[in-house]
Amino acid sequence: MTYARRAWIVLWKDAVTERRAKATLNALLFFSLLLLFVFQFTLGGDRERLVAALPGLLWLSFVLTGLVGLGRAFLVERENDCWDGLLMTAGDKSAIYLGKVAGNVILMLLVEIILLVLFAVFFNVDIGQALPPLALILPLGTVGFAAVGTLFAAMTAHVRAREILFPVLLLPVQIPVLLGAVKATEAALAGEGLGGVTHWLQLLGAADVVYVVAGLLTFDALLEG
Amino acid sequence: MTADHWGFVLSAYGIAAIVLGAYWRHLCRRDRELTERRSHAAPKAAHPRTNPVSPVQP
Amino acid sequence: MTADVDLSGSLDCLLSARGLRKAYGRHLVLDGIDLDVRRGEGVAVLGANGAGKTTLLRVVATLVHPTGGRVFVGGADATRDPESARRQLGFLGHGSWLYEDLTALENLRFWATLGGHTAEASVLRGALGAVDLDRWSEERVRTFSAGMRRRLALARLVLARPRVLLLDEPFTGLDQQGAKWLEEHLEGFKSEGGALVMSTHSFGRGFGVADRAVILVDGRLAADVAVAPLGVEGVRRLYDLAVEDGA
Amino acid sequence: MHRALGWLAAVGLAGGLVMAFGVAPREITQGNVQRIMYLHVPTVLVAYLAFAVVLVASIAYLWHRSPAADRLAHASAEVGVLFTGLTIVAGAIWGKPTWGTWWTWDARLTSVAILFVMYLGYLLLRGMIEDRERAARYSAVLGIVAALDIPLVHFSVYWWRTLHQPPSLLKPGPATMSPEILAALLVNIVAFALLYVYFVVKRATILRREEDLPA
Repeated sequence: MTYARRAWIVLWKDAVTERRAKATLNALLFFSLLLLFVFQFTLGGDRERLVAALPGLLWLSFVLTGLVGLGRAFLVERENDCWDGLLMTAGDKSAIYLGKVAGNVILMLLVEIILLVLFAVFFNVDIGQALPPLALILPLGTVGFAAVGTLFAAMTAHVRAREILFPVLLLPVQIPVLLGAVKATEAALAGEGLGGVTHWLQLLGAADVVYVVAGLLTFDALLEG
Repeated sequence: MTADHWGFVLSAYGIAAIVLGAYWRHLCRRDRELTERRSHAAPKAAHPRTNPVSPVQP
Repeated sequence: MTADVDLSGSLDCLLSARGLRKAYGRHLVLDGIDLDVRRGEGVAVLGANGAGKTTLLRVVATLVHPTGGRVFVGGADATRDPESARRQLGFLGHGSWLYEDLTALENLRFWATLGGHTAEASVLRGALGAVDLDRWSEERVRTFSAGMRRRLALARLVLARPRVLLLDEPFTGLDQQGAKWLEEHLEGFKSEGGALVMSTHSFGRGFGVADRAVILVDGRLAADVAVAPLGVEGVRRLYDLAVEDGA
Repeated sequence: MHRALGWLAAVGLAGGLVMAFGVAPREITQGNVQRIMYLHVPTVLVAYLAFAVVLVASIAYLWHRSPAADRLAHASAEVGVLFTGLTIVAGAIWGKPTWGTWWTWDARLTSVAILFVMYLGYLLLRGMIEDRERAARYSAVLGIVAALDIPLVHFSVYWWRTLHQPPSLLKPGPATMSPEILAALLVNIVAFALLYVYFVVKRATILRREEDLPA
């Protein structure tokens, strides 16, 4: 039982710190609005083209905000010099990893829902019927993204050029999740339902399991600083 | 008769040969550098030194 | 170089290091350290800055992998099984390990739960009372002074009830009242049978806690003496001698 | 020991060339450009072998923390990236006459390109960390995650390129594999594998000697 409590307390700590400092959430919301304008200006006002590219744009903005959010996963540990404290606590360190991943997934899902609403409003796309399938696709994609993202955030926390290294390491590994998520979202937004994309969903599911298990097994080695 | 494109075939093998050869030369040069540096260090270590520098054997 | 370990004679020996070595790249920081600390004993680790005091504490605390040699905490081999060692160890480093945006009580609750200890409010408030921070239990640590942070960090340690306490220059930066208070708590910890290792480079406040002093020069223990017979002045002279011929 | 391995690899490669240009027949459908396959297929197979070795060595390092495993992972990753690069170059040169463009998002080429970027990142990470013990530990974790990612990359890229059922993973070149073609292919695969072993052994020894260099 203590494993779940220990994972929960890490999540609780990050949630309380985030609610008070509001650093990451505000940064991500502002960043999402910015993305919206950038897409609008760069891809031109032609609504048809934007709507056609919507699945790609959505997941591109999820990835970009994810990169900003996940890059800060261990920032609170570094700033408060608590890294050694985490290492010194007795017991399985993977509980810490699980708590961090859960925290990141919730944070990213929050931003993704807001982004989805913004996109729907600004590009006036009716996503009503796509919501149920998206409710499955978004978490599937986000868990895969956060599982590796949290691991690589811990890995690059102490490295000099982590701003470059983190995206460079994370993006290539995330290509399968990105492909699966965009393809599934395409089907959902086109209203075809998830019948035709079950193999993509299986891939996302498999990726989530593989990444989370790999993270749980290797997180100890990263925590040793 | 489909064209043979020998040019492409030879350039593919040529580039492969150049790249592999360059990597091989790089490894050999690095090897030689290390043997030279070891031979420099060796005579110095022959006579006793003040603070013993024990080579690190992990 | 590692002598085979006979643990029979030193059952009351809570902490022992055997042939401890640590190298960063080619720079050898610790070059074969043997140290035993018995139950109820306080050992001060003296040495110039950069002599390896902090590294020694961090290796013993299982925060850093030793390049060679072994550390035993309460009989458990810390290098092979760090988890069992960590259950008995408390470490107070330069960093205070406190989350600024959490309150004092929340910090204790986080560390207690993560360490698998009981985290009821009453127990936590008790620990805060012991370091007389109970008036600030709901205050955020961001507003705390250095002395208050040191006391909160110690409250966190006391909660885990370690058998061995490792402190990296605990008295620096403490005001008069804070230092006296810390000295009393460490004496109490020793009288209850805890083993204590404290690094310091000054002989002032708090040196009284040390029953033994070891002097670290160039990664080796140049001296390991009892404090009482020599007195603080004796140890200081010995220290000045050791540091000179080492340089 | 190196010398013998080196000569063995050289003989193997010479044999491979003879087979590729002498013994193997001129392929009916594609013409002689098909001979690039005797270079393209072996390098991609050896690249996968290299990354499999990185996976095993990384797991071994995390288990025993033995520096030898770390050096093997480092050497094998470096040679693996080299071979992946060659595969991409050979694939592109083969693509130009066959499809008219240097680069096509062909499923096989794309997944090899993704591997190239991933393991280039692995070498970048090693370069960024000074402390050798920490670099070994972090690279081991990345070596494992990257290797676990390879099957996912394969499936996702194949489904992404071919709309429906995923074709067989490694369908090299010509439909009919006459015995001579198969023989030429096998000899080249063995030759490149020998070259890989020779390079890894040589590179790992250099890494060990760099570690033992006195201050």
